[in-house]
Order: sequence, then structure tokens, then C-alpha cells
Amino acid sequence: MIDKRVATVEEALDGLGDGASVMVNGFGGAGVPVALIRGLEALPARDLTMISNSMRFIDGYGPAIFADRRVKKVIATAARSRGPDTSAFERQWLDGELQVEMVPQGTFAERMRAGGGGIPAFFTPTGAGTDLAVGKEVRRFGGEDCILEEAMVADFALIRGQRADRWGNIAFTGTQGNFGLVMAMAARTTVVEVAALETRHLAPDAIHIPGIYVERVIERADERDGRTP
Amino acid sequence: MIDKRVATVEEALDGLGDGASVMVNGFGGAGVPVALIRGLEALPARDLTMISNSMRFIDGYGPAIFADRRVKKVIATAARSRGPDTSAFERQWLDGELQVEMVPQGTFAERMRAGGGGIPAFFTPTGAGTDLAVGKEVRRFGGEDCILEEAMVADFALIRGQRADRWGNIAFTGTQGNFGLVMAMAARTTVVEVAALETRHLAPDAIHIPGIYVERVIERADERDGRTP
Amino acid sequence: MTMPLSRDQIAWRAAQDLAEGMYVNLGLGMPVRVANFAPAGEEIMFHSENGIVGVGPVASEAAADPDLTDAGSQMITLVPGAALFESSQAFAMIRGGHLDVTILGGFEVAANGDLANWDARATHKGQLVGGAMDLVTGAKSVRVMMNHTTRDGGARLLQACTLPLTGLGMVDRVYTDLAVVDVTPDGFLVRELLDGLGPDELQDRSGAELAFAEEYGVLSAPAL
Amino acid sequence: MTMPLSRDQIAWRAAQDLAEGMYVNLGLGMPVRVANFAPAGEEIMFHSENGIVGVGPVASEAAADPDLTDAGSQMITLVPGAALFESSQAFAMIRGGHLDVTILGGFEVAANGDLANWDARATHKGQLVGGAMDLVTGAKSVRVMMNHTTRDGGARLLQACTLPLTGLGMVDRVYTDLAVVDVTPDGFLVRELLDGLGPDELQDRSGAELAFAEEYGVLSAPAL
Repeated sequence: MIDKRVATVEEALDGLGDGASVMVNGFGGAGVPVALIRGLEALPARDLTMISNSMRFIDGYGPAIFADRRVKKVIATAARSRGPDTSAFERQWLDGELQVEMVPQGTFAERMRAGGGGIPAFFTPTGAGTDLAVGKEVRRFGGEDCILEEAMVADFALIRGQRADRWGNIAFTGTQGNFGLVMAMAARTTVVEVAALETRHLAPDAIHIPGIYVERVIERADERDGRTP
Repeated sequence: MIDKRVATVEEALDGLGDGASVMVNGFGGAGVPVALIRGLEALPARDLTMISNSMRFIDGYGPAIFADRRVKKVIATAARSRGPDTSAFERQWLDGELQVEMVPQGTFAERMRAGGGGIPAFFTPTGAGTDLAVGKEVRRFGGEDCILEEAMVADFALIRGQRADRWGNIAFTGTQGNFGLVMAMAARTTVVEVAALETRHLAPDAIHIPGIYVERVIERADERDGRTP
Repeated sequence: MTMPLSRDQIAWRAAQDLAEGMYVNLGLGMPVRVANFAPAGEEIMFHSENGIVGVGPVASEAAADPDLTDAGSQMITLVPGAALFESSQAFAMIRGGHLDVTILGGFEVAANGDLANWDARATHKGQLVGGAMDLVTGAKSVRVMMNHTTRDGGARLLQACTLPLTGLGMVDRVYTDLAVVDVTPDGFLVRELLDGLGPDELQDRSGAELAFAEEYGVLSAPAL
Repeated sequence: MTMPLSRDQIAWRAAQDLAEGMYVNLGLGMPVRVANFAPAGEEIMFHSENGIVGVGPVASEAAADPDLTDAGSQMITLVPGAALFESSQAFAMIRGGHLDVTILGGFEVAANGDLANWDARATHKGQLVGGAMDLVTGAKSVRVMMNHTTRDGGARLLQACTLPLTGLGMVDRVYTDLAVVDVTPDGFLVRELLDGLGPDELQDRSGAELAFAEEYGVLSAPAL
């Protein structure tokens, strides 16, 4: 029997060790895997590469991940903490202890889809001529400068969804989906926490991440506690 | 009020004239826009470029399209008629009256997605080293030869779905979807025939083609009459 | 001279250029307010790059769902006809030219249509580009809302941007608290000017040469 | 000598190498029969490139739905846990390496793993490549089912393919009516041979040098 359900966060994150690259879903507060971020915070893993739209939820729900200097590189579209203060993450970036790769958001999503979909590289007009294109190959298509962007993959993807079945099929509610599908495609081990693990299978035509992309699912109540970092 | 509903096939195909490029959905018999293919057959438009997984349904439901020599180019993954006989389409191809561009099926889908998604070109390992890669740029990624494929767009996309609303949102049943989404993305005018035009809106999280990609929807009963070419 | 437009009044003015059936993305900050002033009775579909076409008003406290937010983390509602999808699809729409209009905030706009709006050089903070570079590349019409000058009175309409660019030659129109200015192949062209403000005064507050449309209008907005 | 395997028996043999939890694409024609012989009680998820993971048995006439077909136009059922999706997603799965196994029909396989299976040079018919080039590129293990020789007795296991290639160096294993042959860095390696057929006889029916595994087995299948 195929059964991708796990009972504990420890099992869900098994194998996530030093040097791992970790994609974390979440945008606007929706789809953030709070239980898994807290589980990551409780692990000893160091030299991490954190790949997420912003570091806001990682820093907010698992502050020790940055405070204990466990991250060596960040790939993000919004590598800025909220508010006027300089966060631990920003301090390490300013001190050169931590590398930041800024990626335009559409390119960020597309590089993960490419990584999971066997497309090693693609041309895009986004960012051409800007500081984020420095060092990138430029080619003109239809009179427009485009830059070559390469696929992005990772060891783990951590995602929150609404419902899952034992085959790893995932259904989102609202705007939880955001980067979840492309992260699941791009990661070697995809872990999804959901509000409800169904005992039956999900409806085949209303699945937002096909189970083929998912290795582990875990049921966890919403741990946001009403507060969003 | 946004209202993409049209009442007649003539309105649905308005503007489809000589020299048009036309994408037609359908795979395995599902998602084939039979009413729209018949509507296209009834138009005088010539010098067409037909873009479809195979020519089987176009030839089967609108035989005059090929028989009257209205097609100048075919882009397909399976440019072969069923059965041992040489079809009108194949005869024109053999006689050099009609150009055929063969595309591996995954590249076929991806080129349309790229065309609709603002990606002018991408590298793919599919087909590298084969006859279908002749003349294409080759580059190695991760030790694997890849070829550069360019985006594909068209003037029209003809698609069949199950349900639509006045905003052009489309829901498929079963395997109707196949190339429908990427064709809707890639075409300047996307027309979808559906079994049911809903008076209310579709559920936002169960939409397979967002209405932003769809220009016209029309309600038509299934015209397959139990026979599939 | 009439008072410069408030942020809501600039948003109101930008909203007057939207029309039924348009698909529109509104940037974080000032631009999202445009939705509040969309022409009554006309159906305009607002896109959010986290995966929505059909963003509706901000949710009431009772209806608020933390799993239904816009790109600015506001808990929102959906309008009838809305669709939800994932990020790579949201950006295929943007990059692929399916949006009619994007309205973004700006730091600087150049006479050639260059926009700088993503890296304020707040040297103690990280960078934030988000979807801006995709939006300026993909939308059919790129419009910018910003105050005409910086807090210190420095010009934001410039011959060339000084801050890192978001996109090159993309901007079509700029809404400021003082004027509505188009970017044309010949540079800035003022379409509307605040009542009582002279063309020379606007030129003084700008860092590039301004042309004025033959019959430029009066920029005005209701009290909001 | 034992009778050469029937098409169903070749399919049966190929099915014995599938195991619980695998994601498997079966090509049109002979390969789709593999699903009929999948190990009992083990859950194997069959992928179809028209947009399915979880293809089940062919539908009964009562249950047949012309809008639910596989890539070969058969009206099929879905197994519990199935998912439906569109073509670009179906091929992202394939190209992205998410399938464990693909089993394809073949015209020719070369000792270096090249496969020719798409253009039979039926000169009066159009071409048909379908998803074969994607499948051989993307699946973790590429397996081919075919008769060991052509109808005329010509070899299909060759030093180099003569027909247009589907993919270069991709094939891992070949199931024929006479043998199971792996493609290794050193060329063909016979793993199983039909009872009563000598190694020399298999070599005679092959167009490239065959090596034999130290303890190669007997190829056998139940009567089907």
C-alpha cells in the first residue's frame, strides 16, 4: 500500500541535515508550513540554503534558524524583514556572513518549475538590463532583450495545504497554493503539512499538487495562533 | 458587465480568416471541440496553419478542411492518419503541397505554455541528437545535451470543456483538459465550447482555465454522436 | 494653488483610466487603493501575483480568512468570476501579456520610461524586488503612482534614474500629486496639471524636460 | 525449444519488474498490456501523458466515459488516489524525472542504448512521435518491449540503429519474446534466455555482440 503519511514532525523532516537546501512555501501568510518551520528550528542542521519568497515567516516562526547562524545562503524575492529595524538575518547579510541571491518573483517561480520539470534553462525578459541581470547571458527575441535563467532545485520543500490523502495528493484552500506546486516539483523530498488527512482519496480533478511530487504528508492544526509575523 | 458568452458558432469564430493559425485541443477523444471544428469547416478561410496533437479529429469532424486544400502547414506530434490508407492530409504532405512540423509532445505543450507565458525560448533534453533536433542550437547542461526550443503562439485556440461562466472560466471533466490550458494561454483569441454555461460563477479553486485566457464561450451539446474518428 | 492630491486622490485619478473588462494588477502600498475608486458599475478584474484574478474588497473581520490574502498580506474577498491558481501560472499571465494594466509605486521614472522602484538603498535593510520586474515587463500598460518629488523636494521625474532599475523603457503614464504625465518616444508629456500650478512650476519640480499636451487638462479629484 | 513468448507473456515478464509505489508510464500498443499483469496486491501508479496519474483498468461498457481516456484513446477508469492534470504538467513529470519506469515499444535498440521507435518509414503515412522522446529522456528507467526480430527475421538488437532515433543511450532493459537483455556500459548483457534456446542461437538473431550474465536465468511466463 502506498502510504505517505507520517505521524511526527521528526519523521517528516528525516534526512534534513547540514548543508541542505530547503524551499519553504508561503505568501501573504497563506500556505506557510508553521509546524515544519518550527520542526526545522528544533533540528541541529547548519549551513542551510533557505529558498522562500521572503524570510519573514522563517524568521517569524523559527527565529533561532537565523539567530543561531545556521543559514549560509538565502534565495528570495523579498529579502527584507518587516519594520524599520535590522533583523538578525539582515545583520548577517550586512556583515557578509550570509549570501543573498535576489530573484524577481516570476523568475523565482519559473526556475523552480523548470527544475522540477526537466527544463535546464529558459530565456525571460524579466529583469533584463537591471542589476539582477549582471553576468547573465542576454539574447534578443522579438526585439526584446531577454536573459538566460537556470533551473533551481532543492533537497527539501516544506509546504502547508488544506487536505491530503495517503497518496500524497494535496488540495489547497484560498491562496495557500502560491509556490507550493513548483516547490513540490523541484524538491527531492517534499513534505506537506495539512489541516486534514483524509481517509479517502481526494477528487482527482480538484488536486492542486499531484501526489507523485510529494514524499511525506503530516496532519497538523494551524499553528499560526492568530498572529502573522 | 463582463460577458464572454456567444450564441452561435459564427460569432465564436468571428475574425478567423485566411492565413490564420489555429490551435485545436483534443487527445484520446477528450476535449475535442467538435462544434467548432465543424464551424471552421463551414468557413471559407484558407492558408491555415493547424496546430493540434494529431490531425485525426480535424480530419475526422471537418474533412473538407484538408480535402479542399485549405491548410498550408501542420504542427503536430502525430501527423499520421489512422488505418493503413493514405489520407487526404497525408497525400498533400507527400506531394509537398503542405508543410509538416513534427514536435515531441512534451515540447509541443511546453512551447505553447512558453508562448502564452512570456518565455521566448527554453532548453530541453527532449529530442537532442535526433532528426527533430536538426538545425537547433545545442548546449550541455549537467552533462546532458539540450536543444533550444522557441515559444509557439497562434491566432485562435479551439477547445472543448465541460462548464463555463460568463467570465470565461472553464472547468474540465476527466481528461478533457490536455492541451486546453496551454492553448488558451498561447492564442490571441481563445474559444471554448462547453456542455453547460453556468448562470452562476464557477468555484474559484476548481477552475482549470482562468477566464483571463478566454475570449469567447459557447454552449453546445456533445456532437461526437458516439463516433470517434 | 489647489492642494496637491492626497494619496487617495491620486488613486482615484488612476482609477478613472480603468474600464470595464480590464485585467489589472495593483502594486503594494498606494496602488492597491485604486480598487476602492474603480468606476461604479463597471466590472474590472483585479489580479494579485500570489494567485488570484478577481480580488474583491478587504474582508470584514467576520469574513476574514488568513488563507485568502492578496500579495500584500491583506485578508481579502473574491468577486464573482474569480479564479485561484499557483504562482508560476500567476506570472505566466503577467509575463505573457495577459494583463491590460499594472499600476505600481515608484521612486523614480526617467524620460525614456525607465522605472526604479525596488531598491531604496535603505542600507540597513535587505532588498525587495517581489514581482515588480515581471509586472513592468509583461503588462500591456505600465502606470506609476508616486508623489511628484521626494520629501526633500528632489525630483522623481528624471532624465535618467539614479536608483537601481526595475525595468527599462516600460512606463507609459505617471500619476503624481501634481500632474498626470505620459512617457512618449519624445519624453515626458504632461496631460493634466493641478489647478493654479504653472507649467514652469511643474518643470521646476522635475528633473527632465517636460512637454505639455496642446490642450492639457486640469488635474482634479473629489475630496476623499 | 519452448515457444517464444506471446505479446501478453512479454508484458507479463515486464510487469514482474514493477514494485509497489512505482510511478510507471506504459506506451501505446504492447506496453499498455503490462498493467494487466502487475503484481497482485501491490499498488503501482500508472501515468498517462494525456494527464493522469492512477490509470485503472479499461472501463466496462456501462462505465465508459468518452471524456476519460488514456493516451491511446481507450476509455479507462481511475484507481483511488488518482490525479488529473493538463499536458504541460504531465510532461513536466516526465521530463523532470518523476517517473520511475517507462516501458515503450521499439523498432530497434542499439548496444549503446539508442532507441528507434517513432518513424517506421512507412513512406505513405505521416510521422508519429507522440511523447516517446520525452519519455526516454525523463524516466529513471527506460525499458523496451519488442519481438526479438522483425517479421522477416531481421535483427532489432543492433550495433547501431538504422531507423531515426527516439533517444540516445537511454535504454536500460529490453524484453523480447526470446530474452531479457540489459544495456550496460559494455553493451548488451543477457539476463534471461528462453528455455532450450542456446546462447549462439540468440546471438544469431541479434545484430550486435551479446554478453551473457554469469548465471543468466530462464525466461519463462505462465500460459496467458
